[in-house]
Amino acid sequence: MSGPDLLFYFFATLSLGGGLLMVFSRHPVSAALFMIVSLVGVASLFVLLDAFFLAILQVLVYAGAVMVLFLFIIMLLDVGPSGAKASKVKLLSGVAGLISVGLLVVLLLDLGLGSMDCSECSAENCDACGESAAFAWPEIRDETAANGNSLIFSPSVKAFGFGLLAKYMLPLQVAGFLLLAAMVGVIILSKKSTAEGEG
Amino acid sequence: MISKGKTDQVTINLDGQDVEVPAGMNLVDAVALHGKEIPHYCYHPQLSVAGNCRMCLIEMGTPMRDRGTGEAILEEDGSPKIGWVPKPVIGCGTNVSPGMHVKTESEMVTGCREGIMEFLLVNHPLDCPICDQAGECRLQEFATDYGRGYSRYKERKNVKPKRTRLGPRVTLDDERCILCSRCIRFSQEVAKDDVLGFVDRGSFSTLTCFPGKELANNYSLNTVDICPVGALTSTDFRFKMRVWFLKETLSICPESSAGCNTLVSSREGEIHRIAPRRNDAVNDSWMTDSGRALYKQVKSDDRLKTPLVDREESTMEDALHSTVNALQGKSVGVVGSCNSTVEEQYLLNRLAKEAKAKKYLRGHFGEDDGILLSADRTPNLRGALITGLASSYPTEHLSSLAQALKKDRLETLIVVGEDLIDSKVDAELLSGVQIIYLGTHENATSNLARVVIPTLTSFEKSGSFVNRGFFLQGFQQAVPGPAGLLPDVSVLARLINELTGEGESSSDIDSIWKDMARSSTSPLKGLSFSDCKKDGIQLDGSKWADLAFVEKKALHYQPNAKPKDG
Amino acid sequence: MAKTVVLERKPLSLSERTYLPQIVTGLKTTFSNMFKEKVTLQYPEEKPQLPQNYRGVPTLVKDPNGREKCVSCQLCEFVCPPKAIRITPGSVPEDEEDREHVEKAPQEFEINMLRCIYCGYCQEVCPEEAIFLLDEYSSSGYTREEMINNKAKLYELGGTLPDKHYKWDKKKDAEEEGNAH
Amino acid sequence: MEFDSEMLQQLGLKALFALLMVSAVMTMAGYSVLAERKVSAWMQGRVGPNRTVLPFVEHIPFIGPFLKGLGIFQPLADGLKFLFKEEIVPGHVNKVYYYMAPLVALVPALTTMTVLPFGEYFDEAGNSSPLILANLEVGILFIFAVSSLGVYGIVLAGWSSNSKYPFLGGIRSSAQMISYELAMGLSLLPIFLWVSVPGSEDSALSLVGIVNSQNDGAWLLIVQPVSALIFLVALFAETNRLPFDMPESETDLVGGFHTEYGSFKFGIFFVAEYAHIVVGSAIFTTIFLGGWHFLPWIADPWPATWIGTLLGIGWFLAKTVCLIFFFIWIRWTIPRFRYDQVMNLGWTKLLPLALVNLIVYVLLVTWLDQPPSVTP
Repeated sequence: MSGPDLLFYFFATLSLGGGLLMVFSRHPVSAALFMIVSLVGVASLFVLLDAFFLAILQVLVYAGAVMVLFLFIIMLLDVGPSGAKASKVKLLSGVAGLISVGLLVVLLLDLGLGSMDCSECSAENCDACGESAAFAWPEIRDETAANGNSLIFSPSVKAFGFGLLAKYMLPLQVAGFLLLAAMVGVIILSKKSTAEGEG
Repeated sequence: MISKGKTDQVTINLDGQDVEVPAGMNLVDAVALHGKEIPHYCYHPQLSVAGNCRMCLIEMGTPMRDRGTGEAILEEDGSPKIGWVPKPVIGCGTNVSPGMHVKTESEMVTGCREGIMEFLLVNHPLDCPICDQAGECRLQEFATDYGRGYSRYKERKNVKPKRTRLGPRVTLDDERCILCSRCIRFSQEVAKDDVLGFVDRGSFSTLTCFPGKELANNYSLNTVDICPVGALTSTDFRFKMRVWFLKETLSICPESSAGCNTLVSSREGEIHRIAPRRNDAVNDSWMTDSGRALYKQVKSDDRLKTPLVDREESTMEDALHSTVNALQGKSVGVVGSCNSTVEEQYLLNRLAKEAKAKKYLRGHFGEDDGILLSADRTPNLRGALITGLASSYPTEHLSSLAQALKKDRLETLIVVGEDLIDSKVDAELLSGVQIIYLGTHENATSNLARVVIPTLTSFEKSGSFVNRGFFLQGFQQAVPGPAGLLPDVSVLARLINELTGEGESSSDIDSIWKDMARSSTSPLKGLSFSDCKKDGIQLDGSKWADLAFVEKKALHYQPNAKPKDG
Repeated sequence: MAKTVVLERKPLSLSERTYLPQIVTGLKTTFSNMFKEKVTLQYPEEKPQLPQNYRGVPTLVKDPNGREKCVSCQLCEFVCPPKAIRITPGSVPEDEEDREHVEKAPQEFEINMLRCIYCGYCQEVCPEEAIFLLDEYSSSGYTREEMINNKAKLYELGGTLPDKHYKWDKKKDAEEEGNAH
Repeated sequence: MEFDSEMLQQLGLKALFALLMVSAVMTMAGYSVLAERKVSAWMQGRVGPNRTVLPFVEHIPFIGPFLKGLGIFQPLADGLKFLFKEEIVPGHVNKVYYYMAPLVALVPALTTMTVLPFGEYFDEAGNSSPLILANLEVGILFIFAVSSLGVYGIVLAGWSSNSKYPFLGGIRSSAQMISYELAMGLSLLPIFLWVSVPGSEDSALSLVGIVNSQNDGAWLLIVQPVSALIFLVALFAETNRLPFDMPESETDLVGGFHTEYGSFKFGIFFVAEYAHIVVGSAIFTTIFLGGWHFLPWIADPWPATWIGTLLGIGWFLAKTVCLIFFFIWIRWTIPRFRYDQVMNLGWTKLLPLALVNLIVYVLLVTWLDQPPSVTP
């Protein structure tokens, strides 16, 4: 087993283990912290794939900002282990669990079947198929990056820039608009509830 | 106690105001009735008048009468003309008469007082930091109240011996003496032991004992109390504690059935001295020296401090438990004590009833000195009669108990404070008996006892005693008892509650009194503890008039005296 | 009634509202302070100049003949606001000729320096001028017990003070003067 | 990426460098503490630490007493004191997180410096390459990402202490960090715009690129004063320095998040705070003060040899030290903000200002970058 492999397994275990522990930990604060561990693990996996930008964004946005807010809220509400326990809706969680397991099975089947079929790989990097898939990313080439049409996924910042602001401009704007709408909705909802509470 | 009864009242004019005072009363006392003060050193209401300190000088006058006709001479406005005595007179040597005019605040009186104070202080040493009297010293008080505030005396003060031994308990500081002669009069008139006198003249004048005699009678410390300055000091209390630190508690002397009223002075839980408290119906202002020394038993070495079960140190809970076990279903005897308070005797009587026990009571007797040490050396024998703990007059020896033990009828014996061995009960007889001993000090019986529950001395608890004149007198707790101990009433109440299985009996003195006062036949009917705390209550003792009380005629006591009307 | 004058508060200018000029002024002040002379005292090496009426640790003093002045009148114990003073009174033995006329002296005299507040009431109240708050200010110890100054310690701290009153010699003087009785 | 011998060698070298840098930053942090105490003392007319001395140094004439008076050995004594103090753990804390928090606080502070260029190295041909542990293309983002993790140390400490004051400190701190991170990030966007050359493949997110853009030209502080100001203020907030002393605020929170901490655990927090300051100063130097380059518009006067390397590093350190002094200076000049003032400043002043600044520079750069007048 080579060094990167070792690292891969280590970080994979970290992210998976963190995720599992997050699900099973009783205390919300522990859960949040395990989630951070999991996120950092995933970011490390990105690093192994040379996707520094993505890794850093993962840490910056999710681990650094979103989870701080989570913790902030958990602490402010002072949710203890009992609080987490009490919010159990058996039927709903059963259904959710069922769907999750179903999705997992489908995903695994797809992955298993997909890896059999080598023809789906892009032709020029076929030899890199299999174990060393990490190095199978295409080189960034100026032409492809510049015209932005046949954009290949690349870890470079520029590629992200082009992807987001040229090719996927519309989806980006739509997603941004949706988020804005959601935020406005949240503000209105929370405002309304406090107004009622006061009234 | 100044009687305010239906004696004749006369009207005198006190500083321009007409006031009513009992006829024939000493002017110093009469003025005090109306909130004014005539300062005095040598005068003492319970001693003869000597009139040698001159501090009580006042202006006095009587309505003038015509020598011939004896008719009153009137002023022009019709009021009687007052013939003022041209020189000041001593207040203590004057008894009130109708129409008398008195000035206690005039310029002449003030001048007299200032002059007298200055003279008294001429040779008085500046000893206050050392003097035990400081804080309750008449010289200090009157010097600030009536003195001129400074001295014009520039010469050297006389120096006299500082510690002359007058007797085993009294030390004289000659420098401080102002020659008021209170101590001399007390020895002559109250203690009937004429040993003190003045010798020499002028500034050499000195208090001393007659040759070959000393102030050794059992009342010698009263001279220290009545000494208005710090000249006579108690050898025991000398230099021990400054009086302003002392907390004073009203108490009753447990020495004998005389029931002297006392003040117990303590600081931080330690008693430093005991002094008499004035009660004109019981002890005037006196008490015995031996009674003053009783506080020493509080800290004595043979004091019981921890409960013992089978001679092992134990807890109060265990001791009470073992006691209840020893009482239940056994034939029980109770030996009560005349040293217990009325409340304790009442509870003990109830306990005896609950345990269906036979009751025994022992008396302690000695010589009667005819003043304040009575032949009955227990403070509360009459309390035992009243509460029903004893039906007959107790004897020195518990022969009936010995007989009962001989017949082997008793399995358990509750003993309160008494020593059975000392009372002609053989230790062999006690061998098969479980003894529960409640007491303050070790004795031969406590050493035999299976359970020892230490109790508190009369200085450490509240309660009441009935004295030889059937005076019910309450007393207060002066100092806290040893850590972990319960008052006797609490112990007894607990035992009663455990025996009956009901939580009825309260150890609170007021509720005990409520119970006691309920009985219609008892002399205690309708009384409460707060009633008897201050001056004492005369109880109806006619029920027991036939008993052979051992006390002889003494101060304020007539043997077999019929109780006076309320 | 005093007339209330309402002062108009001037609106802040733009530069004032950014606070930056003020911050710069503040920085200037602190910076200039760095080079001013230091005011601190290097304590164990340099001792402070105590004023004449400094109130340090309370001590007991002896008279010029080296005799105990305190007569344990306990006025200081009485007046002490934090109850730091504890005196066990005692008498001077009769055979001690030198101190015969005073009779009383403390058996034990304790001042709890953990309680003492250096108010000086004890010195103020002392009728014998036996207790003084002298210039000793450094009092330390490793245990609570060490911080209770006993009689020996108090006399060691206080030493002897010049004094006009020779109360011990009263008897001797009287014998010389002829007013002894 | 097999682990062959060359890689191992490289790894070993990197580890050595990393160790060197950690010790350098820690030493600087330690001496920042001393500087803080000394400067505060001087500003208040006091002397500051002047007692600690090593036994043998004391006897060197002149130098010994001078060093002693300067308090040079004080950080040593402080460190020892923290090590040997009694280790007290209050009974009510959540043990695991309680022990974890100081480490979580220190690690990000030390990790950020891996992407920090602090000098340049000249090979024989005179070509320069930066002295840096990991020359990341997105270095500045890495710094943001890692330093944003630093807040967990404080939040965890506050929460796990299970007591009121630390908890308030933790809450305040997290709110403050989130608020100022936004302004901080926004303030840097104009920098990227300014530095990146149109058409270039190099990312302007590289710190080396930013430093080199200031060589022989204007410092970014001069070009972008508003950005620099916002960044500086946000830096104060992120390092929890006065006047943004929210999590500690000993006046109302008796020490805030580290109230329940003692001995070495507290020491770690303490060092972490100063490590933050050191690294923060270094970052500011890198971005706005031209890094190791000499003065604005003046080419580096030192030769392109190892001497030049050393002088460059020294120059960089000098700038950093000056900034650290500025940090201390500000602390002893400006009183602490109230919590609401901090929030107000962050959200309603700095954030809009950063946005406006960004828009202005977007327009400016667009105008400047028009094809006829392409900047070289």
